[in-house]
Amino acid sequence: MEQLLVPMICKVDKVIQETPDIRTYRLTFREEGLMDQFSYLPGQFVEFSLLGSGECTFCISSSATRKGYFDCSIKKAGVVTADIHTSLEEGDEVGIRGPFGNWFPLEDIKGKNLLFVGGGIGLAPLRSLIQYCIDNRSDYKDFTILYGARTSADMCYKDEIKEWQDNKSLNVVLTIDKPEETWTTNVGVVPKILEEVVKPVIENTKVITCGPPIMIKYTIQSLVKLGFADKDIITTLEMKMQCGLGKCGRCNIGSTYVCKDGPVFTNEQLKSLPDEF
Amino acid sequence: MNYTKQIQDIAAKLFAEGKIDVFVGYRMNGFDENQVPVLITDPQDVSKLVFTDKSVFNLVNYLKTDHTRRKRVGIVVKGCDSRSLNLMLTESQVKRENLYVVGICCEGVVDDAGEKMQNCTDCMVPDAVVSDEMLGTAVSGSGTLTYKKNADIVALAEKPLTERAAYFEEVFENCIRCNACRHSCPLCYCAKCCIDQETATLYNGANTTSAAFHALMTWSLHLAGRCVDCRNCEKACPSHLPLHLLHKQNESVIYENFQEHLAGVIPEDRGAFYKYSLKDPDDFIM
Amino acid sequence: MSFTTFVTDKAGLQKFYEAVMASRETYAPVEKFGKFDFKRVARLSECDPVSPIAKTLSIKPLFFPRTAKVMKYVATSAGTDVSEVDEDPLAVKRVILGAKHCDARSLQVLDKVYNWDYIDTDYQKRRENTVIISTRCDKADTHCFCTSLDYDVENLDALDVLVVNGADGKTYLEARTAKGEALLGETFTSDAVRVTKEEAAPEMKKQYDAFAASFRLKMDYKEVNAKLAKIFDTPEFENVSGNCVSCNTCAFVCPTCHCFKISDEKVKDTGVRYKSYDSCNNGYFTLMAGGHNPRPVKYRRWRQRAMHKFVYYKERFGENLCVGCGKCTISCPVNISIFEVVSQVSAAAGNRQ
Amino acid sequence: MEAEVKDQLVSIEKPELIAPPNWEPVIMGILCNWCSYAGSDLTGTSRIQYPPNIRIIRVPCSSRVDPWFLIKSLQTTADGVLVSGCHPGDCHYISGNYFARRRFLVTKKLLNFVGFHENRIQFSWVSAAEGPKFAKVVNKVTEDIKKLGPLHLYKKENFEKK
Repeated sequence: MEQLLVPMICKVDKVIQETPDIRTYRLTFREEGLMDQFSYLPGQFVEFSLLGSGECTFCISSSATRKGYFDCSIKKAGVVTADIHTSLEEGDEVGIRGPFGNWFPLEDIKGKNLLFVGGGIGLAPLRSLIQYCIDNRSDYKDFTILYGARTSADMCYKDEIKEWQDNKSLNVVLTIDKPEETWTTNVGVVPKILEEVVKPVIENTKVITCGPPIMIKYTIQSLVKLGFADKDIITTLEMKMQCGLGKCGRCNIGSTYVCKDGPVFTNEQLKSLPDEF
Repeated sequence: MNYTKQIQDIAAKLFAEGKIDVFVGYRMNGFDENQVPVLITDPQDVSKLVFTDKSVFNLVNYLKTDHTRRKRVGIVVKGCDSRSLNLMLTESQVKRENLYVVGICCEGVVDDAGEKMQNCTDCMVPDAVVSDEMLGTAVSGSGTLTYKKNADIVALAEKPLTERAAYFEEVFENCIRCNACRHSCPLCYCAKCCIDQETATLYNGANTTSAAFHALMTWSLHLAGRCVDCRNCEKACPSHLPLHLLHKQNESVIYENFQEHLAGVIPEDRGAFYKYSLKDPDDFIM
Repeated sequence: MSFTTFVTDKAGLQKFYEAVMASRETYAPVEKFGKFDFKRVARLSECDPVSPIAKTLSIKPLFFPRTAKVMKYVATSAGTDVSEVDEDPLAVKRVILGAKHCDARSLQVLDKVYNWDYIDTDYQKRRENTVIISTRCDKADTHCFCTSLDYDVENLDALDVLVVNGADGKTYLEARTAKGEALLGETFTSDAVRVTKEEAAPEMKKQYDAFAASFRLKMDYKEVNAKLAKIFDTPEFENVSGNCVSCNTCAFVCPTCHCFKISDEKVKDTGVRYKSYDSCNNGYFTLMAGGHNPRPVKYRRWRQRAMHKFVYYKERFGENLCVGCGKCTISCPVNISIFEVVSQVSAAAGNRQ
Repeated sequence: MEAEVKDQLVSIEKPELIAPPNWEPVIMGILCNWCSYAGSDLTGTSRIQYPPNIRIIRVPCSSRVDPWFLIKSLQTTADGVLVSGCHPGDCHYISGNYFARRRFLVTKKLLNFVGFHENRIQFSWVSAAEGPKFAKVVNKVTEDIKKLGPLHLYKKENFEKK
């Protein structure tokens, strides 16, 4: 297995400072030809190693439909991510293993209305799917994105959100937790806006949600209250992982390996797991 | 040495008076004569408590766990345990008013093979130094304590440097870095140990000889002047490493050079490294 | 395919061991500080093939080393060079002497996790190249309960050669696999009676029955599996974990625990990535960078350990992740017995319903 | 020649311990800001030569030196360590070096106990006015460690079990 744990070297093409503590790294493989072989689906993750510091798990925040690169959005939270923020710049090299894990049920959501509910850095895995769906727009019906952040400065992908807002076929709703002078639209936590502003159609709709654990908890509660079926609520779980191969045992929840059977779960599946996430 | 009856009575009385929430003692493990520490919260379980010369483990360790934090605790301490309790009190890890301490005048405990443990034959403070209630008659007698230097230390110190280095290389090589020594030590209460830092420039958990050296040396130096020689670490070590050597070495240096008393013997005393004397040896410094 | 059984005496066995050591790379229990660990040996006098089970560490590190180098890298001005490490010293042809029955059994359990989905080729290679000579114990130790976790003792083929001290004073060497057969055929020098498995079976059975009768601990693991599966939320876990000091040593000595961590170490521009043991009893095991920890308190980690051993692994791979060797109980500084705890919890669960 | 070198090696005897030609020791010098660092400054400004083997780190006070620093430096690049502070009684923080003195003795004895030669861990008191003394100290430490040869015990860069 040791060779499965050896990463491939990637080059940082571009660093985008999304918010004060979130950066997006645009990566390509150093070796030519590998980028074309690197195929992944929205929702999968990679093991990202800053050589000399350590390895972390990040979801891929871009879609394979956009060729030639892939993105990882990284929030400064722990030891390695802090190192990444301070030392990793354009042109530097990182190690990548992956892609690992399962993906959003792309077949199931075809022909459905889609509602994306994201909070904070939780937009990263959703962005992968949003890009994928925008690139295959004709496969899907109504398309709503609800995104909340603590403050307007904490919103990531600001330029891209602007593009989405300009796109007439998308309905984008933004919210922040506390009122700000320059903020003209919604203020309030995501579940509240979901119930009061978005008022989603229940029939034929799939909800994809991701965010901090506490946000997911309350969002799922209000979605259930609104009448969504458990199988229509799709989320991605955050769990400590190290190998990504279903061996190291860190991501065990019951007999499930989040790195193999997840990280994308429907609420129905989540209910059958022991309450340890 | 058998204080089973007395401890059961004390625990029952404390529960009846509502003075404690949990009582930390020993019980039989149910199939041989070895004992298991037990945290009793239900007064009906008091009859499980025992205390004999098989009551080896230092219970002060449990004062740092979730099960006793912010609770009123009754605890049984032997001589060495009471010294570590004293240090825990001095270092503000537990509050004295939350504790009811049953001190034992300890005649020495025995290991798995039934022989008296080495630290007990060398014991200098057999009677509990902090207690609300003492059981048994004082073993140490009156008068000043005489320092008994550990025989293993003396034997090793006489060996030439190369032999000592080879011996310790073997010790560190056989360490499997489970960190059980640290976790079972009553005085290692840091929320995150400095050797667990996730920095690649240091060591990061790999089981190499140099990492074991790093971890054990750092650990023993953090316990220098604090180690009470309860041998919890040695009992926990799955490779049976002679960890006491490091601690006893530090203890003997401190005792012989600074004329300090043993760690934790005097209440409110923070140990040798928290004070100094103008007469400390200076000849090793240029 | 049927294999041969060699019948010999003590001296013949010694000679066989010596012949093995002379011709193969051999690992055997070596005593250090009163504890036996499997190390490379050259002479029979250095090791003890019948080391007491209570004092012997498991053979797991020979297949899943305590620390394995994953890769080495050097940062140069031209870029980063990643190189895989030199040849695996454990993947050469070798023989393990003095493994216990439970050790061999643990490999069978571990095979399941290493061979699902991504296949651990290093582990496989080590398994393939190793011939395990295992001595069946004559008597159970205080904490053993391997016979309770029922498996096919007569046909356990994770070991290659089984050594049994028959009740009739003879020593039986039974080949269990082609590898074992080959080793026996090549290196057995002294005179020995060669019989078939069936012919030796009565003596072997007699020894096994005497061995099985010496067990103090007996458990109905099916009942435990079923009961534990239903009681995730029982407060009993909180009670039984009270006296655990979270020292993690149980996981490090366990022959079946396979959790690991990946960590980097570097000096200047050169770094090494290691894969080394970790324990789910460790408070940081599931702690995430943001500060969220799914198992923040001791009893939850304890529950994970017990449930993983007796419920989750069984659900996923069809085996208990426990072989009943009692090593965790022996190593535990406070003598917590997993047998006792699991029985206690499932009994309490039974009472509750 | 080889045997001669070997005789001087008092740490664990292994063939690779024999110093390669032109080998120069690396000495970690941890100096207190108020006395020894100023003293080393004075050595420089008074143009007194001392061996360039020492790599100096400035700390606020000799009691800032955690024994851990010594272990870490011996395990990485250093072949020896020199810690230097103010003379007893001259500490800028009144009593820091008295506390440090106790720690140093215990650390030195412990490292010696597990197999490091006592000359690998050295201490000195050097005041801001003692430029020549600093040069003398560094000279002595360098000489001592040159005699001992490179340190191979528990080095991190081996990255091996041994």
